[in-house]
Amino acid sequence: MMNRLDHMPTLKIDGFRKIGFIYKKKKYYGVEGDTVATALYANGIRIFARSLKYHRPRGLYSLDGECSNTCMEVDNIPNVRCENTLLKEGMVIKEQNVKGSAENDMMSFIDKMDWMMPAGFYYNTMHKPASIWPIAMKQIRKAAGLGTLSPDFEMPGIYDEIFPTTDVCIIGGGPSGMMAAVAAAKKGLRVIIMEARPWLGGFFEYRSSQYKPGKDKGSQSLHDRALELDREVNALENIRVFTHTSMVGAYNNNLITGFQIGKESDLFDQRYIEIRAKSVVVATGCIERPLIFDNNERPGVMQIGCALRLANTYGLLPGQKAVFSIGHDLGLEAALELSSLGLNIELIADIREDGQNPELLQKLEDKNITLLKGWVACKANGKKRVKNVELSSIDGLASKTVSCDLIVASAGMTPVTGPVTIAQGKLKYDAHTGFFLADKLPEKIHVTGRLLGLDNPLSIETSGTIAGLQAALDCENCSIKEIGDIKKSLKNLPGPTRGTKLVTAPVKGRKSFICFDEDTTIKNIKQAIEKGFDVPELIKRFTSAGTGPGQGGIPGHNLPLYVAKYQALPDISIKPTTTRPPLVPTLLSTYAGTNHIMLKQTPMDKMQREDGGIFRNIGVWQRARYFSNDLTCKKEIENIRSNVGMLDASTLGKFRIHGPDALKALQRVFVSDMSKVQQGRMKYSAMCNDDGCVIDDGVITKLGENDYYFTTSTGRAGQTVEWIRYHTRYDKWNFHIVNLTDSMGVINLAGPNARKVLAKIVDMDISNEAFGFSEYKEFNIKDCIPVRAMRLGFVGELSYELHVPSSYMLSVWLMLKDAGKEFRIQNFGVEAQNVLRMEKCHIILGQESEQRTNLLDVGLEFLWDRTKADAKTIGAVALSQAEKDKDRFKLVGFKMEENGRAPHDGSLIVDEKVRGYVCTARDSFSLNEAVGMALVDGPLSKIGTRLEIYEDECNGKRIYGKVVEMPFYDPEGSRMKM
Amino acid sequence: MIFKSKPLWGEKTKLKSSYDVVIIGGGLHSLATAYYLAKEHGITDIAIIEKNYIGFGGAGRNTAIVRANQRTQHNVPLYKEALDLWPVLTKELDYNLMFNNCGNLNLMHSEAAMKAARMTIATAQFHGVESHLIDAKEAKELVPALNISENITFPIHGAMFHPPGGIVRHDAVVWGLAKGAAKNGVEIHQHTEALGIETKNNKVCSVTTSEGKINTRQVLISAGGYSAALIHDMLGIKLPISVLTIQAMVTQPLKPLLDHVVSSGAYHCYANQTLKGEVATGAHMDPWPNYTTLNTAHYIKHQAEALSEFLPCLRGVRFMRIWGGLADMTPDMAPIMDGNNQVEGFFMDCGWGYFGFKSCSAVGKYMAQFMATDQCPDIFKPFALKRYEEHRLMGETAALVNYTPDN
Amino acid sequence: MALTITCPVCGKRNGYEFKYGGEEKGPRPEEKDLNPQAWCEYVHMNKCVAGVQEEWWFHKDGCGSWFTILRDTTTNLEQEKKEAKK
Amino acid sequence: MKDIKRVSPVVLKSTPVKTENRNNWEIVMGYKGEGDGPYLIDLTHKQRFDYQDSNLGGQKPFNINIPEIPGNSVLDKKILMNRMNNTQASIYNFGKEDIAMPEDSGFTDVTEATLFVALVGKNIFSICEKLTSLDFLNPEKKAPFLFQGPFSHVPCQIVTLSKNLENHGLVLTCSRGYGRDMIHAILDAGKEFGLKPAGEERFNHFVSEL
Repeated sequence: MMNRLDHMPTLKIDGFRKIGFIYKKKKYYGVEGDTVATALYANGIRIFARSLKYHRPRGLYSLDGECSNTCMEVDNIPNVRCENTLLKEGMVIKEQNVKGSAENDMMSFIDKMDWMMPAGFYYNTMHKPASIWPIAMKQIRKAAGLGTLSPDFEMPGIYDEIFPTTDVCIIGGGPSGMMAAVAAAKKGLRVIIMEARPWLGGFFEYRSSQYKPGKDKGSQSLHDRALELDREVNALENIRVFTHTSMVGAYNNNLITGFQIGKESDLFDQRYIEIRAKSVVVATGCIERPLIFDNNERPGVMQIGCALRLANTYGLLPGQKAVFSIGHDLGLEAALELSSLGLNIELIADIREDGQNPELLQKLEDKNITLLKGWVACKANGKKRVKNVELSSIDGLASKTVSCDLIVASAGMTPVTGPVTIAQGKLKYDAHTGFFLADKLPEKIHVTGRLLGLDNPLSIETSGTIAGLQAALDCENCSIKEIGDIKKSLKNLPGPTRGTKLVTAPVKGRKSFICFDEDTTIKNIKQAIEKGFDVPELIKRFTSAGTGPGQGGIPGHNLPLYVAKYQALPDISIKPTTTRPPLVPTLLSTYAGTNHIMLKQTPMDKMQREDGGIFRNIGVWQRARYFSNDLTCKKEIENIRSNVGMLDASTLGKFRIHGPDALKALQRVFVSDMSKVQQGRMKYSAMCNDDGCVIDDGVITKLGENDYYFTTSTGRAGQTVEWIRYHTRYDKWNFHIVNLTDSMGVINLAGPNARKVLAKIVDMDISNEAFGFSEYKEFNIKDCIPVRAMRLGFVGELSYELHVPSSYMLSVWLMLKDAGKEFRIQNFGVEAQNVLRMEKCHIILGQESEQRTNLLDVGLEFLWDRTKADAKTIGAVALSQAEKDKDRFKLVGFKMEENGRAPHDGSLIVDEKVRGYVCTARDSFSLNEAVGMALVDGPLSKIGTRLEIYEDECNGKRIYGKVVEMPFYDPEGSRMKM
Repeated sequence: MIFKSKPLWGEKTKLKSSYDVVIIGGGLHSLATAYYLAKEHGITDIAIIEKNYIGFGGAGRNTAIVRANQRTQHNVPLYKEALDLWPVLTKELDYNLMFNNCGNLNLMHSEAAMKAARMTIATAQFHGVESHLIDAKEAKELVPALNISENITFPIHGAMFHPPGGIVRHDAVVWGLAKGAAKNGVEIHQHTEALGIETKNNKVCSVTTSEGKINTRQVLISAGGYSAALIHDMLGIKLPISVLTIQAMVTQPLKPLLDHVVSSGAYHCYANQTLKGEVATGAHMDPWPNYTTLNTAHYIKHQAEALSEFLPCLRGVRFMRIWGGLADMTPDMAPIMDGNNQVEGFFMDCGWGYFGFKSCSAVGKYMAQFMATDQCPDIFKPFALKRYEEHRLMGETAALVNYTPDN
Repeated sequence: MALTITCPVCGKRNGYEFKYGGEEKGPRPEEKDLNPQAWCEYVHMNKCVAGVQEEWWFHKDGCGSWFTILRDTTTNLEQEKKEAKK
Repeated sequence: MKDIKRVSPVVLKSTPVKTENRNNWEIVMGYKGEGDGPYLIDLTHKQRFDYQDSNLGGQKPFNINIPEIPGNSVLDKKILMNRMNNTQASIYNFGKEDIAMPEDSGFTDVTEATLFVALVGKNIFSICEKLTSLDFLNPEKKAPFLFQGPFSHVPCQIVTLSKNLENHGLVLTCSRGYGRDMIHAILDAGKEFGLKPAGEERFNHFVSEL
């Protein structure tokens, strides 16, 4: 047993199980159940970090992670809140943002320079002369930031995610949360509890005070009551408990997010949890409102809960000699408990003049503990840790100094309303409790327990039951009457207790910190207000208060109270500052979760990889772009022009459209007259958007009466059904679309030897006469594999596009390779196709077009049929309006002058202005010269026009091309028709 | 004390019954326009009407990124001038706008994107703006945290590197311009809501506000994301705008890690490190119109997934705060600046989407010239509303945008 | 925020399963003599309502239907429809 | 035919112990060490049809009434019929023998278009919870029922066949191209529950018990 208190039932440590860890390169030991910070505390460490701006020493303050006082580097992960991070064997702990050590930080002199750094001082300094700023900025960057992250850091661990649905989600596993869960679960509902600590019990769990949970129940300790409720919750199968789970986000329609820290037995280190609930109960209880006085964050100053839980949960006496400066009965209770555990209580200063629980007063008297009512701590002294405290009466008239090594300081309670505000609930200042309480709640969200201002244990529990039943009512599983009955019983119990209003001790506030993380003092707030920043939200921006790693945890409640007090504003104008998610800083790795990358493979994926294909992700697909490291694809291209090759075109969109109104739908979306589509033939056409801009092109054939098959580009396949249905949504037409994209693999077998290869594996006559250009055939390979074949000429050679059922694709691929062996058939990839089709001036949308390019601009006006006005073809109106505009971009073909090389894709066409740009240009192996296509201003599109080409990095040196007729290769098209 | 405690943008005054110019919206474009009207054109009888407080909207919620590497020749000169104005304004306003001229690195994830980048780079270079195409290795030298391996959703092929860009402290610009405008006599009326614009014979004659009616012959609506709704409600003019919520977030502060602004179209994400050391990142817009400025669970997760892939070391840091602002998007990702067109004396400056911050200084300057002279400056002419019915979209984006049904 | 959309076929679902399809503007106008202003009004112009608007959605990850809903653009919450539109 | 063979996009690393050849498919009936569930079973070789008609309610393909309400399914004679929307139904044939697709032009054979797998056994809904927010355990949904929605970010049709504690089971289809990544995602999610690949026999047995 290490030197810990060991007799309390509330302990969560196992003093016999030592856990070793490294701190500042030395080995230390904590015990099982310790957090990193409690283990360090047990080893005598009191300064955990230095503050961001002034490098002030910082110690244990809250134990619940509201501030970054205990942010350290743990296992190379920066900014870890050690106070609620469980200690694990072998952890390596380092200090952050210090020069030297946290104990002896050479930067601590800055603390004395605060007079130079009033609120917003950056804005008024370091810019005169201008040359100073870049130098100053470098220094600011170095000084700013807490932890260090290496650019090659690899985050270890397993991060998981789940997306449960539930009826009721309860945030907070304290007494009211558990009561709510039990009430809702007993109504047969599915319930989830999220609790930030590793165990249920909340505000009861660590306290040994006695209490009677009901008329018919005997007295028991709050701790025992917590255990009893825990058992009740766990006995109900329809309650799902997530402990060690912080709630971080709340969104419309009761979507709640959080993350859970994995236990030893879990497969995950952390997991992201996204809950969809019908109803939500917020039972987050309170944290403490920091008491503001000079050096109120000196190591040795801590909150009540921190001091009490150090002892009761972790078996650590927080100090030797303590002074309490508090404003809530919990402070008195804690003083009694800690005193009985051996802490010397020098004195208790209570902000309140009256209103204390008489029982507690009696006990203090019995124990001879001095209580000064109406007194408060004003200044903690001691350079690195507390040596003594100056106290004064609230009016500042009387004062005294008491030596001590611990100041337990707390202005009172403050409800954890973050979940309410981020769920779009509205808060209102309540003068009785001094709290911001929920005023307007979104639908199906309830607050309970201490969020109602309640303090009495039985009231808290009863309110929990009510909230559980209200949630059940949201799910239509409870009667209003039943809720009414319990509400009546709550009325007979103690209501909200009066809270303290005091924000700061009667001091000037130069070293009174309202925000620890950003080192913002009371004085800074005054400075901001005087500059005209009169609303808390603006003050936050100007002084940075509440924008540090702990966000509003420390200043959230005090800032608006202080601003109102300083401006002498009435209560009604006290408005809380905005709370934003995540309510607890959350690792990116946790949010990212499993992050499965979902991409599609074609049926030939594996074979092409085995053949050396170099793949690219294109939209949702992976495609082979090259088949060698020669990115000009010379061999692939030459092989197609002279021999035969295979391209995987499976990613093309493929659709069947059928039904009595199928033709009408096609007429609506395609610019051509689709009534001319025939069986056995392919028709090429395009789709435009309402601006007349081309969005897709493909081929269509007729399969039978009211039955068509068409292809789309790879990128549009996913939107085709949506598009056609959108543009016919008012028409009540009777047609049906089936997306067959994935059901067929597509091979483009191309090159002068294509027919010879194909003939070897099919039984029918595929001579040019029997199966001509632009024709469509259905046949079986080896009497077995049904194939849809089209003779198209995208690459400008004899080619067959074979649509083969995906499961058979491997077989067909192997047959073609086998059949092509004697010709040395080769694969070709997307880039080779790109060059081949460019030589033919066949456009690729997105390459020879941009968002604003219409059908006419790219020279596809021949596709547009103007005689079908009744069809209301998408884009037709815009095309007829725009065709008079001669200044529009036009697609032209060009060759380079003097046999020059091809310009980069994306080069500009210029004179004194930009007049267009190069879409695709290559040094053509087929033509032995550089050719390309460009979009240019209309007046430049005439054949013979000289194009002045401006490339990136050309240093002003232009190269020149000339507009020529398109296409460049085989203008008669004889090769693809052979 | 070296710092006098005087309200930065003047003492509160009572709204008068008449001004030469009324500007609706207390954001950056309004403040800049007022500043230049007063400073360069001697028009000082100006009321800025702001429903909340200055900088409440986009001015306080933006990326803080500045750059001049847009796609078209209409846009580049405007943004270039805006970029050049930051040091000038710092001096003029005697307010440190904290221009961190760290350069922008726009990642490219495919051959097609590299080609598109070349065009943008050539356009920049043609207009005298520095911008270069670099390969993945060079990008990694600039940003060692980049993951240039192949096994991510969008492997990095290279980047467009734009050294003159960077980040500017956005709040400082708001307060600095407010200070400058107020010093020149402009009145800033916060917590005052504009309720209507009255016209007579198709000429502006007055503006009704929650604090009373103002007679005026010129009114500018530059109210960021709220502009389109105000313009429709007050004057019945419909605009080709979709108002979306755009989100951003910051991590806990770190020692220097990212020395440049990094952005990626494919991941739809940017990341840069603020002077405070936080990694600021964002860019997602839920593609349906709304005025909520709410953040989403969907997005913070998506953002973490994206950063996990291309800046994987960031898996070890924590998100600290997420927020949303409004982006008024047009179909061609370019703004609408128009005046004396639909109604005489009515000016609009809207449709800025998420580019409003980086342009504010230059737009303020030319909008002031427009209003002072009643002559549309040449640089604004391509941005008139009429371009949509003339089928002349701007070409600022190559791909179709997907928040309209047109996708 | 978690937008939910009530699909007439699949019921209330996560909003990200859907795609927004614009403000409800009525059927395509007659095209004869449609002038550029009228065309532009139909194709591009929006009211940008800050409040409840009727709008189109497509259930892209689900049943593939287009339908309209009423939604408050200031809260992203759906409103009950008084009468089924389509 | 010897050189003609149909392949599924599902590639599982387990070792088959029993296979059957049907229609050029080599179907794994059982794997080594299948464990005691949950199981992932490849059914890609089983027939799927798309049926669209503006008057779906009046039709009775395979002598089975198409469910009236979208989202409802019916399993009859090893044929699962799922109502997708007002005009569309999907039909899965769980039988070993192929059935003839009706002549009606409203039918399309979509067997090749999708990946088709079953998840059977304990904890399968806990696996699903890691991949989708769809609420399979909603007490209002009575099996069999159809979800059309995202699963591991990909649009899927998922039919829950049984929610009985002893006999959990569902089938899932998505675009065939996602085969590799979908299987990876499911197996990864199932790791903590001991999800293992199993042969068709497990599924046939499961269906026969329904």
